[in-house]
Amino acid sequence: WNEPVIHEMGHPGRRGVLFPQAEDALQERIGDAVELIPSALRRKDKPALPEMSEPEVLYHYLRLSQQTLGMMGISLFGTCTMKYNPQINEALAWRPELTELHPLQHEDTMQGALEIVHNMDMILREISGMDQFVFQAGGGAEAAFTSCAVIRAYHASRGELEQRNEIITTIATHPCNPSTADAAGFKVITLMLDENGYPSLDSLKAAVSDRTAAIMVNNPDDMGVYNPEMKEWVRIVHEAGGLAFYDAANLNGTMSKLRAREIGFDACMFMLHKTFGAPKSGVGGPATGAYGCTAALAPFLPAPLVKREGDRYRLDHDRPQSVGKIREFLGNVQVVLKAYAWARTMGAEGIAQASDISVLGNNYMEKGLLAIRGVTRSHPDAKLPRLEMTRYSLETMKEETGVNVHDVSNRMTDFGIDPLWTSHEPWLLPEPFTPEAGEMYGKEALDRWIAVLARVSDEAYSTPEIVKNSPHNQATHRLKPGETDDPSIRAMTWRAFQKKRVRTEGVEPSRRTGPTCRSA
Amino acid sequence: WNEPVIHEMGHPGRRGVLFPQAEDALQERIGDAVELIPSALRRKDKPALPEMSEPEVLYHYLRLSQQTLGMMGISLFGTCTMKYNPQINEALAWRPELTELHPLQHEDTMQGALEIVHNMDMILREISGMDQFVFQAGGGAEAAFTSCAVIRAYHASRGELEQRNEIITTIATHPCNPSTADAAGFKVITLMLDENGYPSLDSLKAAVSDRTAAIMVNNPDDMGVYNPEMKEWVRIVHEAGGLAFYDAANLNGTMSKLRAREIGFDACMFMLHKTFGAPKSGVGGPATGAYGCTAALAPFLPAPLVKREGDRYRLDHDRPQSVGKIREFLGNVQVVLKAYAWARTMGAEGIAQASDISVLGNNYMEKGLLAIRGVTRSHPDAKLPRLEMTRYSLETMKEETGVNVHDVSNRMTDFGIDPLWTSHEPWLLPEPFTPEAGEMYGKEALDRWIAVLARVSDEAYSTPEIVKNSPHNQATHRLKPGETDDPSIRAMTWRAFQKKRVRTEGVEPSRRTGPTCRSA
Amino acid sequence: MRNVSAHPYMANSVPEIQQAMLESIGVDTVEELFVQIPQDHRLTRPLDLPPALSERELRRHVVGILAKNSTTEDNLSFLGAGIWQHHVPAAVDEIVRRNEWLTSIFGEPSSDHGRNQAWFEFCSQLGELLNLDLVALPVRSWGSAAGHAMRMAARLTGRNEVAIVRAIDPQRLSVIRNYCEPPEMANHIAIRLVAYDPATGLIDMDDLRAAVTDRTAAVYFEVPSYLGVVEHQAAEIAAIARAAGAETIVGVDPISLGVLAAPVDYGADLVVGTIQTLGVHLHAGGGVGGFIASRDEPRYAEQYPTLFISIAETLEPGEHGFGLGLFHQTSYGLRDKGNDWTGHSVYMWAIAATAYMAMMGPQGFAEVGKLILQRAHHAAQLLSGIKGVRVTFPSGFFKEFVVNFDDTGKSVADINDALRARGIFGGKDLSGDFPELGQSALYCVTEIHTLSDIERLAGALNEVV
Amino acid sequence: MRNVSAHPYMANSVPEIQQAMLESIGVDTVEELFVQIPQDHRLTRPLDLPPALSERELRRHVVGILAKNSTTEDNLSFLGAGIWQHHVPAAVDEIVRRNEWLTSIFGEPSSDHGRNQAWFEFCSQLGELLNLDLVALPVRSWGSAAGHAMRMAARLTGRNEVAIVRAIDPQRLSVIRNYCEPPEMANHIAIRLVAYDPATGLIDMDDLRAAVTDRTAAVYFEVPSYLGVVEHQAAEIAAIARAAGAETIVGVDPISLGVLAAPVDYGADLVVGTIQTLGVHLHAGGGVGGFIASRDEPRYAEQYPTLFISIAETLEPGEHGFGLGLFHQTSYGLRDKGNDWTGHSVYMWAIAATAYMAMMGPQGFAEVGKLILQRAHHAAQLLSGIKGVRVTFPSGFFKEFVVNFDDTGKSVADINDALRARGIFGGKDLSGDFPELGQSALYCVTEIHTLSDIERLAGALNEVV
Repeated sequence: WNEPVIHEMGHPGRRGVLFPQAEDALQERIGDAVELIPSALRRKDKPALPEMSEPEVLYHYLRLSQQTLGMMGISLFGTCTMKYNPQINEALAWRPELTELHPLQHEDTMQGALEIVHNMDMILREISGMDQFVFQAGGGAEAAFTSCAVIRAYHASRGELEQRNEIITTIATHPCNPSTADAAGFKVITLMLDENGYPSLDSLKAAVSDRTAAIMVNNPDDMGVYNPEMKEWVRIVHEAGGLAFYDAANLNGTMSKLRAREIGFDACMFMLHKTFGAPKSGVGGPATGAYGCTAALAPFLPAPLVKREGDRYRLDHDRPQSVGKIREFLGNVQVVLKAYAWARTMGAEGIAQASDISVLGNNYMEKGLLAIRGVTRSHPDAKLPRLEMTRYSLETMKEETGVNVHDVSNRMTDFGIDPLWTSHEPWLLPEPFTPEAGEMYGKEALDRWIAVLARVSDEAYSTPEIVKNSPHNQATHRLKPGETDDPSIRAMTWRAFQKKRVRTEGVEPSRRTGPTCRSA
Repeated sequence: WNEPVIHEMGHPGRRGVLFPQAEDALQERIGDAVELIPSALRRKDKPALPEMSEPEVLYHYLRLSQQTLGMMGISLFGTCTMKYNPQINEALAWRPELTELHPLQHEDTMQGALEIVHNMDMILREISGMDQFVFQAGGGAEAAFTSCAVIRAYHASRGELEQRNEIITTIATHPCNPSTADAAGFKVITLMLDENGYPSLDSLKAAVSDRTAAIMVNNPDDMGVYNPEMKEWVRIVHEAGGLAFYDAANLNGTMSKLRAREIGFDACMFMLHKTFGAPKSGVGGPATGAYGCTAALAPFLPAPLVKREGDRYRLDHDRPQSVGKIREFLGNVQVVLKAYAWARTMGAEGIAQASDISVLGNNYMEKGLLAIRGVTRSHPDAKLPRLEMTRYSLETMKEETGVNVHDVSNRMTDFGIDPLWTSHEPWLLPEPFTPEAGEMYGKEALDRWIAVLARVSDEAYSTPEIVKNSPHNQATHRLKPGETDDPSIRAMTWRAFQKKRVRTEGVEPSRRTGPTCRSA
Repeated sequence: MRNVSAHPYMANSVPEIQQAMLESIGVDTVEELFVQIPQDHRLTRPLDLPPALSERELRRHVVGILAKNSTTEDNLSFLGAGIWQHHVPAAVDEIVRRNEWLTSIFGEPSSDHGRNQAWFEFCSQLGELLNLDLVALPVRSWGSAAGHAMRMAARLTGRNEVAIVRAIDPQRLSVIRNYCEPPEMANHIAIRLVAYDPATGLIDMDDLRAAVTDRTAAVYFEVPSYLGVVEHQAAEIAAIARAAGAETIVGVDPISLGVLAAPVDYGADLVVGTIQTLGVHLHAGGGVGGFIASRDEPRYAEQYPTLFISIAETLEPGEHGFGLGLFHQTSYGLRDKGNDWTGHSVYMWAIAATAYMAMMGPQGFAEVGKLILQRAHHAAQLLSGIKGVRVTFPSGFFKEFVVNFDDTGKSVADINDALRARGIFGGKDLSGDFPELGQSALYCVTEIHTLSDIERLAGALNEVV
Repeated sequence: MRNVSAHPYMANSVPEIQQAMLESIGVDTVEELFVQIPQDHRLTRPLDLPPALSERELRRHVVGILAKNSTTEDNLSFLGAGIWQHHVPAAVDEIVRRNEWLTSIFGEPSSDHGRNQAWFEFCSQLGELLNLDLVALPVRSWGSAAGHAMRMAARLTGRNEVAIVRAIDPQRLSVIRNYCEPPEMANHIAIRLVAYDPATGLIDMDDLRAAVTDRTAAVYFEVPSYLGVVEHQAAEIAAIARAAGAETIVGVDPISLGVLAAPVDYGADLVVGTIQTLGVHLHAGGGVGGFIASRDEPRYAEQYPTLFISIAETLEPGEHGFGLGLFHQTSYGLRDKGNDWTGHSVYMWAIAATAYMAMMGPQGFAEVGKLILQRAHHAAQLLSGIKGVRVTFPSGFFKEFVVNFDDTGKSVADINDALRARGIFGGKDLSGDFPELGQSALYCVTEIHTLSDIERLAGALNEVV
């Protein structure tokens, strides 16, 4: 690594972007701009930003982009369903017809945007069986929060909210569910897994009561296990007066095979930025958590909703029972467009096939991975095939060689393999990892992933220091442990870093490869 | 390097792009498509193209793009005037209003494109003093060929073409001038340089005669030397009945300082893809050689010309003395647009300053470079400052260490310095190199370029094998000498390679960095 | 699209490949891999979706739909009110669209190095604008940032009330209300709205003093306010909050910070705001994004619900890298025991914003701030000169200002319809959300509006009122 | 724009930096560095150019101008005649626009590795379509390729005549004429045009036999021809040329080569054509590009005026790279003694074309060829049914066909005006260049034209003729 931090670059006086001077007539009438600011609020100091020309900034960030492995090699990040992000979708979403559209424009001037949103709503209704979708949430967690807000409004409308203050989830359900439930004011009850890889029906029954507001569950969960008793779960919760929310983050394993509605769920959530092919942008977004629910819950949805009336689309703001806003405006409409484009390119058959291929790929990989020394599978007694991912453990390897899962992950990047996903907290299994084959990569890529892990396993058993000291071919080496957390050292800004430490640099040849310069 | 050649990738049956099936009604009426082809012309075999999914193709080429150093580091390629290629210009040129415009559309539907061309014509007229520009040539060499065609037509119109069959140029003028003159049917007389770095007036006088059709010259030339007698040259040629063409490839050193018209030239050529900020694309284009001439020569220009009539623009095809077409259609209009955008962003003052900065930068570098052991300058006795570039030699270094200019160039790439430009043939100076500072890069970048050459010089004198075996940090090593020319080995296609050789590959960790992953 | 073709997005959609994989596993059909899912969970018919399109058909279909939009590029727009038109340099778009980070996921600091550095530079540059050392990766919107900040304040103070200015974007307030939980919940945070002075748009200080008590976790106000006004009582407000033991949370539009004081310099404890104005397009509203920042004190740092990126030494002497900081306290680390929640946000806009800030530099922010002030004030003056048109708070605003049409006898809706017919998008209609302002609209004028644009607006308004 | 500001494109446009550099050199002013240039060469006033624009102003200015275009995206176009509408996959645009190769220059094989490999893959894939082992980097247009190929043939044979089909694009013919030098020049290559059969559009074989003599360096024809016809006498033509000791040069549109035979398979020696149809947009004509290919024999290889990229072993065992081949024989290597000349070409379109060919694969080319045939023939049939409209060569064409309007009593110009008013761009008017065809237009129908597009054209023509 020798790309400087941007604060180290530039020269006083350089400019990256210019603005026209105010027209003379305007200057004359208005005079000095600073006088227009109340004196107490005028800025006295000059922000210590770099001063750079446009190409200096451009190439700095182009170089940094090259030092980001991403999908340049092979990326099988579990629970994130690495999909191809079609370039046509980007090209369409970046057209000025959308980028330059203001969300407060009159409906007449945004019929195109509203049509896209409506069309996507209709597609998701068919995929889920729900009656209405809303796209305000800027990601899956915000959709889970939307769900909590709707659950609150539903029970409040029945006068039961004070009483129904518990939400039940499972330990293998994505953390956004318990955390949004907690932030929304609910108590969270988390069910643990039994030897089948999912919580027992009895544990659910023990948790459900007249305090139950809802369950929030993944299925399949983040370990690839499908709970075959889910219909019964929903029945039990409904019987107790609670609602059932289905976090369909792991839809890839089931899409077109089953629908939330038929299982009995009242609401569900899709991640348009993973399942529907829009980019994840470094788990970063802009993303979209599409939240859908039954007609019974629809009055509580965030407003406005896009409604079709004949050939025209309008925004329905008049929703007196609505929870209001989860996020400003209509959501990330450009992400909705990308997801719509993906769904239209795949079609029903393509979507069904994607699910087949994902599950096939995962089970194909399982055979290869379990043949590698030091690799075991979660819930070894649950023999049924996992769906689109499987949770593995390197516990054996760790015990036998001292090499842990992060060592392996770092070493794999030397072969162009984007780091594997381990697990969400808590690590139910020691040294876990969870690849997800998805439908994008070819068999050769899956074979290479397996072959690289096999080779790293060989290295762990023969020359473990190669693995422990990895990576060897990346833009940087591993960070010193603890530095990003220790209050006396951690520095979340350059300002903080300057205060906490001093560093030196010299003219040296570029030391080593960026991570992105190698092949799959 | 381990990115496979694309023919080694893919799997039978994979598809990267699909086409809709012909509509049923159409199928019924038309039947089998193959029947529509005369049987003798039907293709029997299947072309051996790779079969790949869209992401496989995309990421293959994204990885290859990362293995291209270009301007990712520092590129000071002499005579090519590496300029910033503004991103706004690319964004504008790639709008559908231009990419989807067919050049044979009715004029009424392409007023925008014609206006851009006309506006650029007017700007170039002011910069050169010429009376009309045409943009048909797809690069500088084609503009030189345009010049030759116009010279032919001019003399033919006077009945003198058979007699005036000689074109005079200088050895330091870009090779496109003598080569197009030759291809156009002229005899080429090349003047050599004297100790001032340019040919003597006497040598010109000796060459000029009633056989002289024209002179074609750079000024400054490709060694950065300005010929101060050029006005006299033009006078002498005119007196003899010849024309004078000015190849303004090296305009950066003189733009806004002087104009072809005032020197007396009848015609000139600008490279919009270098001088005017449009990208060079690997000396590849699409590019534009803008050819401009006096009103006297204008009747002979390639047709059509864009003419303004009031607020409307039209294509003037009715030009009976025109040489016709040099290249189909109107030229690379998108490149004209980029150049226009550049000129409008720079303005007269910016253009003048760019020239100042280029010449200042070159002379600044000269001081640093001549201080490096083993570096000398061409025409050491010609003491006047060079303009925007200077020709140097590593002859001393070669003699003292055995390290040649290609060794140095390769080694410099290890530091993120794009290879230096040596010289066009013939190498008037041994082991030449010709950096051009341009106006884009900052002083730090020039300093780094000098520092890297200084370091490589140190290496040459201390550990020459490091330089001779370089590069050490690039995507590949140097090619075996002669392999790309030897008829029994060279292979310009994968087909030819398959026939001439066999190769093997295996699963190995990515060996080394791509060239683009290092900083300036 | 013919069924027999492999799909371009799925390399394994070739029957022979699938067959080879099935054989490797030792099963006959893919269906056998789905035995986990009981039959009575299954959908018994294929999905009924519109027919699949080839890329060409898709392009034409979507371009055809998008053509029904009429945008701020084709029209002259004065809409702001939560998302604003500013110049976005083309280089910013080029950078943010790079496939490398578009398709990245969380990896290791070594493999994500470039993206992590870019994110760190976002936080660092925003920190310079804010004069604050602790800046988190962005959250999804200004409203989201404000909501999280109030929850942080409640946790920090152990109190359950917040005082919020009345002159706030109703959408943002609605988001905040959802963060503050309904009254039925045990941890409900009560919202006390503080009135504004009808003459100036500034905070009614008496009402503020009445609102701030020992139950107050935080006072929240914005500079400039939703109605455009630069709150010059800021230091006094912060002092009142501090005296009551409450946190001061200030919301800002960072494009103003080349000319307006950084909130910490008038007493802010937590600062939130938008990042959309830093190089992000409108995207039909999809351009919004928010930030949270504070002093670099553990007391604050420990309450953030966000992700952080810290610079750190690597195991190689002299080398630095960038990694997630304080990850363990998030919901990723502690599930429901973490601070609120985290998840997909708008981190691509952090890339846009860091490129934007680097291109702007200190001088760019100073110039754009001045130009906005000049243009907005000129527009306000020009509109004031139109019969029946009044600028409600005619001084001390930044880029937005309230225009009242009561004396024209026309509604904002009617006026905006007439303007739209002339290719102009008038200001946001405030009459529904702020009935006390009558028939008023919030006009936004920025650096992109030229003198002739402003004159064109004035001319058109002259015709239509 | 204020004069005092540094310019964003020039890092050294800061006075302090320039001063430091001047001091380093030891001169006082930049002007002193220009002493080489005599005063009487100087322009004595500043350039008089339009005022400099900021990026925002520029964007608005240019977008405003471009808005005056009305394109094949907004309209339904049937124009071809040298540059054609085909589907360009978005991934191709993404690849070709990468800044890395956009801004590259010729370096070393090691530093240009990725771009050189991409270029090699272009040549290699085109070679597969052509069944030829020697493919050069592209030249600037089909006309340029044809002109160079004829000069190569003249050098190869030592002869100075070429026989060229009459049914050729007049623009391309004009380019060729410029390459063949005027009659006054010593090396003039005389052009003998060969008539076409007025009934079929195919070459008049009697006229061909009369034209080909022992002075003939080459016979040049195209498949499909300018008038759209697939020349099925191709093998016979090549045999006639071969018998006379002449080279056979065939021009092709490579998008047809999934269904049409490769020219070498019916006797071509040199093959030229366009690369625009391989993933390049129209760009108002700036999308054109050409290629030259042949068998891999030194006799041919030594005559190319182009650059080549050869795969080669590197000094590292087992490793391969890519470098320029036969560079020395170009004008870069030998100035006027080289083969014709080389220079900036359209190598970016080689990047587009290689990505396009890889995405297409053999099946893509087969399908697109069939779809084009079906759609074009359907269109021809439908138009033939309109009263007064006749398809001149109704069978054996690929994607273009001649439509005659003589019986309508209307001119092509009038018809096209009427169509344009309905949002349709009619075919290229042939009446000026091919008076023998009467009021005819060349219609182009490709895979992008749907059944309803074709029906819309027919409906509109029904109304206007």
